Amino acid sequence: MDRETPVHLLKTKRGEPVTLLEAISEALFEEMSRDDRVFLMGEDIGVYGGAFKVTRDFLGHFGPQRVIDTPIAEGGFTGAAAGAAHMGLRPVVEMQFMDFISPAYDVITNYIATSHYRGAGPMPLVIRGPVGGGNRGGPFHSQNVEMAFFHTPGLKIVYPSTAYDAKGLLKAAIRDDNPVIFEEHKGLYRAPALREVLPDEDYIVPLGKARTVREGTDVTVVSYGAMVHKCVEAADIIEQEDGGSLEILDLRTLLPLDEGAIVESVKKTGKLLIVHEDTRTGGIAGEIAIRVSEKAFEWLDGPILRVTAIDAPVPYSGSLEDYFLPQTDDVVTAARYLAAY
Amino acid sequence: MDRETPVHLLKTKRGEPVTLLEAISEALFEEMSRDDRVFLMGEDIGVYGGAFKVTRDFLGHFGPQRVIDTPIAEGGFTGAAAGAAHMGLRPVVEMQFMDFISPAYDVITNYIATSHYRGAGPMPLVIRGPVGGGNRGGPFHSQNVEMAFFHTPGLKIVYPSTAYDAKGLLKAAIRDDNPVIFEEHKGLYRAPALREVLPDEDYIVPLGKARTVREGTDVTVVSYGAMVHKCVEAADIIEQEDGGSLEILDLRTLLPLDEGAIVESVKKTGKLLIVHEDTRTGGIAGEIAIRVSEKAFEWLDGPILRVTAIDAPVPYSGSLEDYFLPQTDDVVTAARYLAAY
Amino acid sequence: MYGALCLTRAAEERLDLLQKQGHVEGGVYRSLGQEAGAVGAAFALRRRTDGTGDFLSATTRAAGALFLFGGEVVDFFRQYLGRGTGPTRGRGANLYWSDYEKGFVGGVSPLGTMVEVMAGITLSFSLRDEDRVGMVFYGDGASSTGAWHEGLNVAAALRCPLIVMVENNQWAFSTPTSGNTRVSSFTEKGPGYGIGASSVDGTDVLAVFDTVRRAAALARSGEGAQLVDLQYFRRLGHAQHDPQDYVDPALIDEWQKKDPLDRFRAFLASDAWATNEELVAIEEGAFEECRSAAEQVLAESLPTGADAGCDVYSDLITPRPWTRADTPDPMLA
Amino acid sequence: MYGALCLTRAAEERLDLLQKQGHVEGGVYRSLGQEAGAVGAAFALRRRTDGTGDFLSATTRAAGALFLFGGEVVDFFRQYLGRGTGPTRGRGANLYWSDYEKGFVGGVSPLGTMVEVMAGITLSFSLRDEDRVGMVFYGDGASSTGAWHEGLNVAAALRCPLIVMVENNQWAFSTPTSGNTRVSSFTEKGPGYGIGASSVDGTDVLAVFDTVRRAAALARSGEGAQLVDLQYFRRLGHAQHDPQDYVDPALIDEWQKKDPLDRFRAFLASDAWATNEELVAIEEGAFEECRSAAEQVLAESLPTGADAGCDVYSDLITPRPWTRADTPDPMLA
Ligand SMILES: Cc1ncc(C[n+]2csc(CCOP(=O)(O)OP(=O)(O)O)c2C)c(N)n1
Ligand SMILES: Cc1ncc(C[n+]2csc(CCOP(=O)(O)OP(=O)(O)O)c2C)c(N)n1
Ligand SMILES: [Mg+2]
Ligand SMILES: [Mg+2]
Repeated sequence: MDRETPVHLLKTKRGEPVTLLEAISEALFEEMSRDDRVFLMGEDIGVYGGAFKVTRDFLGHFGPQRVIDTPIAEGGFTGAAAGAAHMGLRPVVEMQFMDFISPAYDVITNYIATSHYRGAGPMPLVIRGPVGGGNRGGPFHSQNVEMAFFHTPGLKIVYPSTAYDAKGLLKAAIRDDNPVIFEEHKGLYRAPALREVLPDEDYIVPLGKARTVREGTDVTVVSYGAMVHKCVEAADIIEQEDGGSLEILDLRTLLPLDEGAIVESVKKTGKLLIVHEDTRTGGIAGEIAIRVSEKAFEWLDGPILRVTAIDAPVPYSGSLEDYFLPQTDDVVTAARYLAAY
Repeated sequence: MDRETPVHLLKTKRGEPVTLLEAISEALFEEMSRDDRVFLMGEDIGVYGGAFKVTRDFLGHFGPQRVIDTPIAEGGFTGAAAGAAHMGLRPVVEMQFMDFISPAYDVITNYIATSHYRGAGPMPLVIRGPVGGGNRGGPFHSQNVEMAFFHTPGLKIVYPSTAYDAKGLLKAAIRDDNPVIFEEHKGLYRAPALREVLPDEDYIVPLGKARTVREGTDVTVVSYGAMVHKCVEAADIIEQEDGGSLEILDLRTLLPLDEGAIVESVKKTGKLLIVHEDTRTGGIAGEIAIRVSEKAFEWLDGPILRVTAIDAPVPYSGSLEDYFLPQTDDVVTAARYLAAY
Repeated sequence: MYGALCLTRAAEERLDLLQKQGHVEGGVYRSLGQEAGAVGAAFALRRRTDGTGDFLSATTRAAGALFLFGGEVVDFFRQYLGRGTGPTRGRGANLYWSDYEKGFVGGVSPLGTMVEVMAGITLSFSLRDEDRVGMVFYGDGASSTGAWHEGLNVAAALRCPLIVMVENNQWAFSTPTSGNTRVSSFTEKGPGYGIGASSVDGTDVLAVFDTVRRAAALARSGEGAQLVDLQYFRRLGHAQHDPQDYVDPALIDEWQKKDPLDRFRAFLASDAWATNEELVAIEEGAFEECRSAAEQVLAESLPTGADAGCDVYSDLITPRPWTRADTPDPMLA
Repeated sequence: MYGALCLTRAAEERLDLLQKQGHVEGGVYRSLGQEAGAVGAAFALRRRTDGTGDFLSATTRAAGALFLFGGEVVDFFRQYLGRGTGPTRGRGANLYWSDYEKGFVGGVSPLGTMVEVMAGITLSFSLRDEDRVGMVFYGDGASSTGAWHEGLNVAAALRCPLIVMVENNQWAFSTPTSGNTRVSSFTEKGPGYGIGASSVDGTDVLAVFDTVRRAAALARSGEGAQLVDLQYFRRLGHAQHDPQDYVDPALIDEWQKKDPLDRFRAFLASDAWATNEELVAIEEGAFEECRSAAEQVLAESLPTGADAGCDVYSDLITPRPWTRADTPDPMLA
């Protein structure tokens, strides 16, 4: 077994910028090196290194006891991961595409999420994988899955938007004693604009804390994942064209929701726009809206609005998918409307 | 094969009051009699007549071709029902407890809900079964499942609170060309207070329309299912003790949401309280709140509040479950708070 | 062994009584006629209390195995009676609780799940090179679930030392086995997973012991997953509310003749393994243990309501609804 | 039959070309070396266009069966190229579309689902006493899914006339069959469902035809579900992006010698079933059909964006986001 560190994981050591995908690989690699209870399960993660190559060369480094290729059985291997977690291991499960988490819906919501409550001890388990649209994957390779799990007490849900956060959040998720669903937007995986130089030392980004991407005074824009970058684009446009300023919050962790950060910002701006890539009805915007209504109603100077995908399956064809997905222009329109309200 | 109508289904004919459970049986029976494409699938629905006896004596009347006992395979038989629907049949699937819909989550969200969109024709399929807490069923026999599906475009979700509505809505659901999740609160099944005399003639209650349970001026209370009755109790208390009046809406159909009815009522009262039995975070209250914020912000004279179960699995022990579930007192407290706001 | 059979029977009969007296709000599931399956199987494994022994996931009809693994009768009653003193503090139902030192994990109602979970528990044994095997019980009907298949196939493919017991009691609620599968013996499923499978008379505790011991030896030796088909009959309804009128009473009578306790008692008596006095002492001991455990548990308190919001996470507490506090939510405007 | 083989190959090669030219945004899955499985199997069924024939659910590697059931090559390209003129109007990907008159239903990506759906389609045949059978294709890897198991078991228990084809191409993406299951031939799974099963060399179109004809006859005669194991090899990567460097090239070479088109061509030529000219004409015809179909489709338009919101329901329209309208949402305050 080759114990060398896989070359693509040496960038941070060499002070080079890494992609979000590489940041995730680094997080996995470092946690596996740090704690030999951490191991990986998933389809084609061994020899192949995973459909997106997140675990490239991990098999050679850690061996087949810690990088386990499984049958195509998301329920089976996620349930198995839960069993291993009971025994004190800390499994990290990869869904080849997060869309395929649905066969594991039963075991995740009924077994895994209720486990600690039922007195079965900690459940240190991370389920990670690629989500999101924009790459013409069609209805079954493009979904966001947060709302399938957001309603289930006992789970945590994380969705990073930058390489730094991806690494720090994934490390925090692996160290967490609760089950964490970790969504990685495949459109961000190799986005050149997201390359960044990461700290050489070990760091985590704590779960449950939103990040203020930029401060502003006119409208609070709450977002996460790939949409954060569209919000930033929109903020630039509004700044340049209207002279207005948006305050952008990146949730990073969706569950538990950083209600405090949202409420605080809304108390400052009086306006709230929520932007998510996921479909509209039943999206996370609703929960955010009612929390703000509960906690900061008196501060609201305009309706809480949202920019989201439309209520449809994710269509395959580019023209349809572009219409389906929320675009920067939509954010500009809605933010402008609110700023002027 | 005995073609007699099962005795327990003759009540309406005899002008007697029926329970919600009997109303559901009647709806199934009448639709099966009216349209021979309608048939039933589920566990123990034949000889046994279903865990709650909804289909008692159906097997004798309709025969094993139309009342099909299946293996314990919710995904398998729900998927099979979808296949039969493609071929022009109109299956009604029973989940023994709706909690056990989760193994069918994959086929429902990915296949069934997207079917019409993908050009595979109509999908006349009803998935029905008992939901809800209060009967010490523990974490896996007490869940409400609406939020597992509310986020999936392509599905409809129905949740009746009265015998009249249960019958009319189920008939409408069976005649609908879209897949419908139909939730039946097991606490209402045989509730004596809910017995009512139903019209002898065929009727439906259209999907997508809320019902004004009582008119009022101080606070709009939006609810559905078993909670409607707690809201009525609360309204009585508030009327008697404070002289205030609540306007109670029973959603009846959760998806599509009757936004128009909610917005109209809020424009009248200026206050909105949402009451649902389901757990809090990610519950339907959020979507209602943001719709109202989008459409009636200027009319709001107070925060949008909600009374819900707490964010936990449904606990087994009575003392825990009573704490877990929203109670009439909670509705009174919240409505009073809003009325005084 | 006879003690474990008697304890199972006595505990369930006591539970039945408690249920009739209105102390159990949830469902009560009996294993009448199936006790030898659970007891014989558990006897064939290494039961320890320090987290190094073999491992069990039981169903509601495998209480006997749970008791043998050290699950206590008081906890059994605490669970069914929803007591705050119980191992799940009143949150979970039935005999679904966990004790990793003693070597068992609590199940959940959705059928099949525990095969997946036990695949992982036994996977951890092989990953760590521990000399332990796991055993999971499920009824014949549960074999229809995708979870059962995925779990067993994962266990087979990854060569986990897991023994899957099929409690083939000929019924799944009101559905005969033929309504769930076209196979008559579950041994026919073994080759489809590339694993060993054997079938045994589930009313004969020694035969079960023997069969499972062999299966466990195979699993332990690296052969990976094994399947054991326990053939017997569910002599009572699915749960206390089921009068079982869909079952031919003649069949119930017939199987009553094969009562596992009677059979084993007759064997012990005839081969002079034990005197009648000794056997009666065992029976009375089991009865008394259950009686006094039930009495103790009845005196214990229900959990306090607010405990419902604890332990959803290991590090977060579910907030108390402000409507139940004395004052309105302070965070509110 | 040879025509269908050639058409499959030609269509996929054209698709490959279109993909390299940047016209296909999604994934391209090839069936190189597996064509005879799909073609031989479809030939063994009754293909009609009036909704009374047998029924098919194909995978991306069973295009040949789809074409034989009347799926048109232009629609194949329209689907992959996301054209608004295609049968799913650009919404669905791959060859996943439905035509109930011709007798096929479009699949979805989550593996195993279509066994469940086809169980119901064939159930409807028996409920209505129609003399029709159904056939569903899936790879070896898909057999690990709970959906495959639940669907097949439901079909078996309810005696649905369903033939489950296992495209046993020895790989599931980068995972060899042994990573998905401990069985080597999928016929070993038959008895576990109480159904008939047979295995056949999937590169020999006539052998496949023969085997499937027999399975179909059994299914049709009331024997219920059947399983057929097609043994062959995936000679290209999982999809166009997979260089397949985990596969021993010698194996690929070896299987290339068993190319199903070459084999059948040699058979036709040697037994003088067809002259070389006739065969070349068939090959050129297939090439030309695909070339011109691709050309036609390339000229067709993409759907308009707003069509994304149509047909989510049969009776409701997804509202246009007000941010894309020229004026703010009129419903807004
Ligand atoms: C996935 C799922 N579906 C349905 C049920 C409801 N249910 C509980 S027990 C049971 C019958 C189980 O039969 P079997 O597996 O043979 O066990 P037995 O009760 O005979 O011991 C059913 C259908 C369930 N618990 N889980
Ligand atoms: C439930 C599910 N999990 C994962 C995937 C991703 N995936 C697509 S194809 C594939 C391999 C399938 O292998 P096999 O069934 O043997 O078919 P083949 O590609 O060899 O024809 C995988 C893992 C999926 N489509 N569905
Ligand atoms: Mg059984
Ligand atoms: Mg394959």
